[in-house]
Amino acid sequence: MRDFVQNFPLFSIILCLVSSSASSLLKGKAAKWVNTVLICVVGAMSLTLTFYCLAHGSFTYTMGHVPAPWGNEVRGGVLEGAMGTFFCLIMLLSMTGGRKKLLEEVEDTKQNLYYILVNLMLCSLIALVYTNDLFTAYVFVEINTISACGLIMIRQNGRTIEAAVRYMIMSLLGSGLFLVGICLLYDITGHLLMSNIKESVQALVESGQYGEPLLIAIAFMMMGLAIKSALFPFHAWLPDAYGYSTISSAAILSSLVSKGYIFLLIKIIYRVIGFEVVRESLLLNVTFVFAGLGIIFGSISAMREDDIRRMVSFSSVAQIGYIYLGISLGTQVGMVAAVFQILSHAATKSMLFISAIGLTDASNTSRKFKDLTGSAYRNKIAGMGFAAGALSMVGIPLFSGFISKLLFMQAAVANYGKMLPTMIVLAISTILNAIYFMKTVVRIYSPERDLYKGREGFKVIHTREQIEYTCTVILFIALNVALGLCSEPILELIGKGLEMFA
Amino acid sequence: MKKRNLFSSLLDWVWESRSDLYENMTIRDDDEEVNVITKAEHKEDIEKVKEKVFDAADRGSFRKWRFLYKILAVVFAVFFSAVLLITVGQLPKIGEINNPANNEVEKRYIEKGLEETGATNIVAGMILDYRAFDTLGESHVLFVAAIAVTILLRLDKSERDPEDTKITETITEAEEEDKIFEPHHDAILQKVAMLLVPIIILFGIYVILNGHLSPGGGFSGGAIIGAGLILYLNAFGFENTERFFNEKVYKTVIFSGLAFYALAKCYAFFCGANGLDSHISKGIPGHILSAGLILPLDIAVGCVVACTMYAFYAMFRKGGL
Amino acid sequence: MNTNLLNNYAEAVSMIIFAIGFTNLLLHKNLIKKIIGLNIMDTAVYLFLALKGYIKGHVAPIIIDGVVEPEAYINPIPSGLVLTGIVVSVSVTALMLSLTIRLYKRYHTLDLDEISLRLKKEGL
Amino acid sequence: MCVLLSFLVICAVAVSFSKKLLNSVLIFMSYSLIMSVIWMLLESPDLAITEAAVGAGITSVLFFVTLNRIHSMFKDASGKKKEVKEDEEKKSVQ
Repeated sequence: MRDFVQNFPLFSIILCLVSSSASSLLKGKAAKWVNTVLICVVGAMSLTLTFYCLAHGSFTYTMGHVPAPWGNEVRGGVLEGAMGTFFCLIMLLSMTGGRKKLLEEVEDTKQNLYYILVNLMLCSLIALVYTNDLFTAYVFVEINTISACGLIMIRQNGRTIEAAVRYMIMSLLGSGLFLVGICLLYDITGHLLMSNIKESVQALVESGQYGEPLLIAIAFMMMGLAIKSALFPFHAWLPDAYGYSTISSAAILSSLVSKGYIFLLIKIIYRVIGFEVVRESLLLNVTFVFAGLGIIFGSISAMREDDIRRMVSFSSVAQIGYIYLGISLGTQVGMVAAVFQILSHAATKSMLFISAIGLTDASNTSRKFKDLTGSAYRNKIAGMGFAAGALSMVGIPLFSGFISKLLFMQAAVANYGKMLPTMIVLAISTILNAIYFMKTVVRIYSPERDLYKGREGFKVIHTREQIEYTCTVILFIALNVALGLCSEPILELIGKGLEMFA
Repeated sequence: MKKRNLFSSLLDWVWESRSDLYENMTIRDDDEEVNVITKAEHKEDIEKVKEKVFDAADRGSFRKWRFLYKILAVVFAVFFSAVLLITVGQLPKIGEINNPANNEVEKRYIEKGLEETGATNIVAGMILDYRAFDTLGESHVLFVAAIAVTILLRLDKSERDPEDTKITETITEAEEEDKIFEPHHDAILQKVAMLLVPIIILFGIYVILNGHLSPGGGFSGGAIIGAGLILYLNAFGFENTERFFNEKVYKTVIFSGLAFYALAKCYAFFCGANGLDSHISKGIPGHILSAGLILPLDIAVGCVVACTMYAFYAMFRKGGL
Repeated sequence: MNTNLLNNYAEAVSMIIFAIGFTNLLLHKNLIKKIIGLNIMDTAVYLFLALKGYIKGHVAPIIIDGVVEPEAYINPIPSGLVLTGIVVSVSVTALMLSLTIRLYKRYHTLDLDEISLRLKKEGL
Repeated sequence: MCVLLSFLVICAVAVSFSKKLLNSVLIFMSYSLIMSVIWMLLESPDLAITEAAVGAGITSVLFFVTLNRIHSMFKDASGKKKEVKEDEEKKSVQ
């Protein structure tokens, strides 16, 4: 008999599945409560699991009555538990922050369908975090893709549907490549479970057999996941998808979906192929180049943008570039930096989206910078949130962005060959970030001109009219500051988790 | 008729440049009313084509870019296939017993599969017992796709402002449009359907119930039943199917199937992982009532798949069940 | 170099089909054709995977007369995986087709580039 | 086996070059059927039965309905409608 806590991954996944199919029978309001309770329960379970793993170490949990190489398996560890908790937290905040918009933009009869999609999204994220089996990962990646597509097009205007089509095409390409990679790996190792594949891969590397298929398999899997998480040359679907969907979807997509894939990639690098093997191959250099280009390109595109939400979306491209940069530095420190950047970016980007919608609401739902002048005075709490997010993005101390930049610098110093380009890219992007985010902050805080006084839609939104929203933004700011101030224990946690991975 | 060689005629057929069959064939319209509607539609379409032609003038740079993109795509694809072919050359030979893929995992499935799952069909035993977690995910992929299609295509009586209804047509419009394609009590179709539908559905049920004994299983059987339902719908129209299949039935079936699946598997996983006895009897191999959970799970999946397939079709046709 | 290419001709064909589907996906302007290309790509991968399980001279993995020796049957794992994959691909196809219907209802064209061009003109 | 595989390649290429959407879908349907026969030859009857029911059956039906809904049953890929135009002209002459 195992400890009861070890059943929690199974319970959280099954709970998500059952509640999502039950929500199809419920009305919108009941589905909303089911969703909220579900996220809280799953988050609490993951938190318990984290503390359990800190005390007892990681464990594997067989899904069924047969042991490892025959049945499916789930693995729990510190990093998995922490990631699960964090994903639940961000999802809860994104949902509460965008609820008012959701009621406006989604038809009443389709409200419960939205919550079904969110539940399934949470299920797939949790499963991607915990799974120890490559094919299970593929199946849940598909659930993730389809529900993300649903989240994009729930607000049906032409733009979102076009974005959804583009998103689907790109991510189906990605999953096709990922599947080919899995097939090749299965062919040369004969296993699908991560730990078993790792043993055979090490045997193969030592004997020198099947060198090229192994390399190609790794390359395909990395490419597939890179396409899905919108690394630089494959980011065409991103701005439309983030920029025009309803705000909860945008926050969830930008902060969780792509992060789920990146977490899977990190898992594959550590637990399937082995960090050394990946480092020996030259693939990390390729991702390094694309990551660097992505950072610069994303920042430049964001600078040229005239639309606040598209600007935030393009800055996502740059931030994903940072994460890949950390991965492709090929050191333990770089990986820690990448994982911390996942957390920090998820917290910051969803906050930026949520506060951007508050600003546009106070300005006749126009997203143009011209109309946003002085909007921070019209909606004070949203202005505060946006300013905090912008400061964090630029890397001002006290906020989480600073710590992640610091970690990247440390990681770059540790890697001799890639130090100079990393430093240059970081410097350029910090300057660009500062330009476009500060420009926006100055714009929203510049005093109101009389021009807008009498115009329709430009209204002052008081805090008492939007209590749920205010609480969300305050929690977001608190989370961000907490990540920035208490980074030491979190970094320790990440380091421990990564050690348990290997 | 001029004599041409086989290749060029094949090419012609593929390119549709000229066809012996089409030229001598005319499609007779059987209903005058239908004709009027389609005529108007055609006019509208022609207008659109014209508009497109005028549009095309002011996008020269666009076309140039597209040409570049095409060349790049072809180069990329050729490079891609070359890499793949080289990889295939390095892979182990097909059909050899000593390949890495044929290892102890496969051996145990075959040797102990019957004993441990009770299913004669090893594939069914594998996907519903050893690797059941994948299959659980798979059935939810279908579910989430059904939900997404519902979001896109279901038309509700919406009370929203008119500028938003640009994209969603109204229910009446969709039904009008659907009537054009509805067969008007076609005698041949109805007779054939009368004959075929029971056979197809019976075959589907057979495939589901024998999933653990012979090829097939919940998914293929469900798809066959769904196909039978679609044929019935096509022959007899929506009025007839709505008598026994409406949205409420659909929702209930989907919910009960999926929830049963998830909870049953949760119980099995929980017992298995904690080393408890699950008290599910394996039965005598080869009998219909054997193989523990596999048969009920097959039935649940079969119902869900059949309903989902039918629902896809109905949503595509007129945006609602 | 290409030692096994002739032996693995079936795998090679599946990879060629994969590349054809991929090219279809990239090159065609028409959405329906893109979707068909996507399907072709998926099926090619499944063929590739199913070939992994095939063993010469062995029969389908359905136990006959209680013979349970691994020398009698083919590898059942790829079959199970492909079964899962087919379900995924049909659900994805249904979703893509419904997206196509909605797009066509809105813009009366199936060309994605033209749609984005129009979007720019509308200034949405 | 070889013959079937070459048919597969021919079908895949023909889908890409055929001009009418209906033809593409039909060719894709036959592609699925060939695929299911190949799976039969590879000793995986489970796959064969599923592919025949799903790939050649349900997927094609969904494609046909979609073509119907977007009025491009007889159009070619670029959206032009040759036959229909001719029909229109004939009708207008009459």
